[in-house]
Amino acid sequence: MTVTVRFGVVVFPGSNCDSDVYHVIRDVLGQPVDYVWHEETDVSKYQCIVLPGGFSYGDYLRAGALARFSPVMRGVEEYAHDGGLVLGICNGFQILLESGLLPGAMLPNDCLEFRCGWVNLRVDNVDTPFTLEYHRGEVVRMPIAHHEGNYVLEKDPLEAVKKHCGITFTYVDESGRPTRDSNPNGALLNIAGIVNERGNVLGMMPHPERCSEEVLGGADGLRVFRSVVRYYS
Amino acid sequence: MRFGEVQGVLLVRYRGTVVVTLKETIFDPQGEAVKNSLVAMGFSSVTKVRMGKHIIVYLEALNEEEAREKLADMARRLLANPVTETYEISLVEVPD
Amino acid sequence: MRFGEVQGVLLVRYRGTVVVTLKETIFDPQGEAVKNSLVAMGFSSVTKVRMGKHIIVYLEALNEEEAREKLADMARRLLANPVTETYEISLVEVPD
Amino acid sequence: MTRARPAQLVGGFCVVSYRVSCAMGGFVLKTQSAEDSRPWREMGLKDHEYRLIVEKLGREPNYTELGMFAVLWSEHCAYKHSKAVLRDLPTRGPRVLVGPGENAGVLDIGDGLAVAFKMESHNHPCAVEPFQGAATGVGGIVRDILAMGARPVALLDPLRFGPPDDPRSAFLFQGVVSGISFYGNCLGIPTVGGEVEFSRSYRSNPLCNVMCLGIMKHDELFQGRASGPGNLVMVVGHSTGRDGIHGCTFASEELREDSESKRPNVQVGDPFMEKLLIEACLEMMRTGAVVGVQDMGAAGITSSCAETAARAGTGMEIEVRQVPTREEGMTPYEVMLSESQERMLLIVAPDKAPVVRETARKWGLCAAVIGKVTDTGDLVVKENGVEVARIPAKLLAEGAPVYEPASSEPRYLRETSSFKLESLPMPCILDAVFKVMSAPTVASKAPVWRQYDYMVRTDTVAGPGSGAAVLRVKGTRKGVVVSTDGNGRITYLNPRAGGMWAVVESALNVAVTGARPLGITNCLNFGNPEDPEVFWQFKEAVAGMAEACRRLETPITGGNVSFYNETEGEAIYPTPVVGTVGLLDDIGKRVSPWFKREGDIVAILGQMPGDPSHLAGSEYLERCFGLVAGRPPEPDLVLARNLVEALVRGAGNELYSSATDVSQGGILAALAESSFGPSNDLVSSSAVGGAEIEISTGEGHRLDAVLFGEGIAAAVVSFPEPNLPEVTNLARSLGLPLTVLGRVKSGRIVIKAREEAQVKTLLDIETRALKDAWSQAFAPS
Ligand SMILES: Nc1ncnc2c1ncn2[C@@H]1O[C@H](COP(=O)(O)OP(=O)(O)O)[C@@H](O)[C@H]1O
Ligand SMILES: [Mg+2]
Repeated sequence: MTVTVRFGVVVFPGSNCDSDVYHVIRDVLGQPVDYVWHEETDVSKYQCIVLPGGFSYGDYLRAGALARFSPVMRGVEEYAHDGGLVLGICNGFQILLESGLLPGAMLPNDCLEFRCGWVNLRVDNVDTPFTLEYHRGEVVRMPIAHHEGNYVLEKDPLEAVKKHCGITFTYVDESGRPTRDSNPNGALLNIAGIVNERGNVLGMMPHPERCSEEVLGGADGLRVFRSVVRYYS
Repeated sequence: MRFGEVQGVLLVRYRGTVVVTLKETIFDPQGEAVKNSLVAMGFSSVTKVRMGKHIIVYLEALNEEEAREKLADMARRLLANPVTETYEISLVEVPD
Repeated sequence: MRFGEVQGVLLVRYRGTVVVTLKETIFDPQGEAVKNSLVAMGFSSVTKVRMGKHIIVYLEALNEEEAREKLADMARRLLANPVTETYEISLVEVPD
Repeated sequence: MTRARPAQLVGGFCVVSYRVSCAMGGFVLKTQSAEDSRPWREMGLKDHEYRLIVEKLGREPNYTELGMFAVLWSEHCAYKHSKAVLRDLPTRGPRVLVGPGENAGVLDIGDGLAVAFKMESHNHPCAVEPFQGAATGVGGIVRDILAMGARPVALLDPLRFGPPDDPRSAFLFQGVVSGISFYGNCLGIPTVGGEVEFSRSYRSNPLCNVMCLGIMKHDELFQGRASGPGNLVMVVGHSTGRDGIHGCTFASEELREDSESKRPNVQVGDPFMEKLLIEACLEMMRTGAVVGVQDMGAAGITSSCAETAARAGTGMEIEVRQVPTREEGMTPYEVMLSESQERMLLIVAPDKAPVVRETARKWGLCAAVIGKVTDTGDLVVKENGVEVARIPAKLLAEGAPVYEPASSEPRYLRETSSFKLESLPMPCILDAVFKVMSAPTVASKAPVWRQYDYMVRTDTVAGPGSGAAVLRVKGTRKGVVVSTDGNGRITYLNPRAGGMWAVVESALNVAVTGARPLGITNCLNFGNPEDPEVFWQFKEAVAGMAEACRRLETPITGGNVSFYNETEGEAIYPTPVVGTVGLLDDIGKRVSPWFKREGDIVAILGQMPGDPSHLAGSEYLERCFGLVAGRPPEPDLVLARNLVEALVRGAGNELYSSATDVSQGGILAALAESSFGPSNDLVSSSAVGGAEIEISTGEGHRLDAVLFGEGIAAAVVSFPEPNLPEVTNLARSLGLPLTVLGRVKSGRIVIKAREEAQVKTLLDIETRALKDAWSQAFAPS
């Protein structure tokens, strides 16, 4: 199956994982990919839009709060409403929350410090276009690097998220249990990534692009991108 | 009082303050850490600390009402996150 | 009004507020970025934004004077960075 | 204040109670009043320096000019006390594309690629405001690398603080680390290495050195030259504020105490702006519009203009009213001396200004033409067309006097050197092992570096916590390897040896990965050079460094000197820090420090410790006996060089399973850390290794010196048994001792001692227990 999936990687002022995602899609996955400048408003020609990590607008005020008002987000919102695939990684996840494309908000990590390192994740929903290549309940390893990953959501919307299997990645220990110790930031229910009800918008704090090549210590993340390709096959 | 002038209309300068605080129901790890530090420093009578933002916005408007409306709009749309935060605004006219 | 009791002495509960702001002359990149975003969002009459902290401290003290002193002490020693920031404190007695 | 401390004046001045009659700063000082008030003194210039200025200028400088001289002739910018000594350092080599004199050194790494790198200190700002001091320190060195045309790809941060249990030191430590985390993370430049060491001597004077490394193609190289009269001078990035101008704020009134609040001496870092500046400048430089680039660091516009003009032998005319300012009513003096952060100076062909402006606009930055390059050789400053300053650029940038201060051997050395190490009692080994491994200086620094994004850019193949950092170069098989090292305690006890060890240790750190060390940068942190004992330390350390560099063939391509790290006459330990850059031809053959397979042979390649002198200045001595004493030996440089060779060649032939150098904590710490495995998991997991080894003490040797001795050039290596003959041959061919100690064993560290025919178990512990002690030494209280 040689399918071509065109990815767009949004570049906000202050994005800094844009070139990392671009590298994985082009050089590792072998798919076409463009940078999408934050002033563009039409992203409809892409089959998947990635909002990369970094510090858009310095993450001043709140992480993702200022980026959400950049012109490209109007296009991304429209695109998502039309069913387009949107993957928000780290800062991209924070922007999705701020823009309301995903429910909830981020608070500073409960340790009150930036945290960078590897964590264990359990893949809870393998029916999304981003997780087709994982097994349900599988424990994978990915790096995180953030200061505001302490996910919060009020009770009612949380019930709704649970109901549509929105929790996609959970911080767990090596045996797959979401313990207090395996939670690096205090996130509610150890939530590391969620998907919207329709399944086309995924936000995750871990960085799949940082673990898409063995030389970097693991390749569990590549399957996120491969899943998207498979989805279109 | 200083006036700006836009299209022949006199504008007044205001100094608005938007105080953004976490909703009472949301746990505030930063406030908790500050409280613990204060207690450790000997301020044992501190029972709780909540951290918020104090945002000062200088703006021009036709009158106080308009300034207040604008400020509320900024707070709603950008300065506070409705999921976790609430805000209060206040306003003073500023002399030159 | 609620009273705590320490060694037979009645204590009053206060809600103190410490507003910490950057000294006027210290550059505030955050405020600058927020201002630019507000202008880009259409709030073109915003001329300047300064970000500060709004810290609410619940504490018990014998009386207002003591509470105020303690609060000032906390601000000086921990809550504000004297090199770059200034602070203002205020206080209200809180009912139960 | 016990002593005038010019370093405090760098980049700004003390309050001058001094009447200024106009807001322009362009007036000439009347000789009489000038002599009376001697404003240059408050600005940090000596009387004879002022006279030199008058002589060279052929007239009295006006106030603005005096300010410009004072900053550029400060120790920080002019290297008045160090220049003569630094000349001894070897700066040339086949790999050196750019040596000292430019914003950063550049090394050829083949395939048309080059690495730009440099280290700089931000010690004094960190002592005042650790968070912003460290943040702006990162910002400054990144702009140096950017100025060479390279994309900054890695940061390292050698740090020194007072004891972590001292509240002031803990505050500084926390502030500096979070400042680096805040700034570096936001920039998207991984912080891949560094050091943190603790000693009482740094209590009031913490050290914050930052090294940055960038990668570029050869033809992307830029230099800080203002060539081509008629070319435009542009400033890009932040507007200019009053930041960093300590005193001398102009107002038509006497300055009073309450003016203090008007003079922000703390520069605030804006990493978001710096990130945009990096992207915008790289884009501008690739368009061909840019002729020369210079970062703006200390002394802002004045130094960047003077330096670029001086290097090119040109002059420059600046109109201060064209400089975008963020505050109203700034005087020429303030504009010229402001140290506002996140600004770059560009020299642009006259018709290319629109290209630069357009790129700046795209990135949301302002770019302004502030003047032009001339052929007069003078740096001319105008305000609204009226000349307010005119100084020959070369005089400003290169004309400062060079001093050769008095030096004398410090008195303390007599006492420390004569200490009898042989007289030490032998402590309980188990106790000593735990004490040394949980010493702040030896303990895991994961609590620091997990606050740094060390993976962004996805090139970090080995990050912090693994000795040297290994970065892949995308599109090639190559790896760039980098490490920073320095040992203040050793340098204090034997400055010449300390200078040598910094070079040797750094080279070994790089070599254990299999990379060949190519070149180094340094940061020389010392006390007051006007104190003869301090200057002696400085001279000795540099001499040692120079000799080691020559032997190891690692030229110095640039660096930084930080003097006046002292408070009330108490100087820091003399602390030369070295950053070495090395090259791995095949990243697939890199060697990591961790034991891989049970049963592998564990051996010491290089010198075996054991002589009491190896304990001089050791962590063990300080931790277990509270002693900083002895006379550390100079390294055997020939042996060190052969050891580098053995490590590089052995790795190339894929002989080793693991390799790590022996430094603080001796072979015990090296064995333990090889056993612990990586600490990159945020959740504690993964099994740990271990080793079972047997040591024998030679004649006159002490057991504790074997385990904890530091003054040796050695590496702990492990390899599969079948490789033993080849490793042995390699060592023999290079004249290197090879001592087989034992084997890798999973989960336990067992140390046995052989004395005569008897074998005694000295230590038998679970690796996990020791790792816990080592990793939790900094656990939040
Ligand atoms: N310790 C040193 N060893 C070698 N070169 C040095 C040393 N200190 C400074 N230099 C060189 O002297 C020049 C001036 O240094 P510096 O003022 O730190 O540069 P910059 O102006 O870019 O900040 C640089 O080229 C630097 O590399
Ligand atoms: Mg420079």
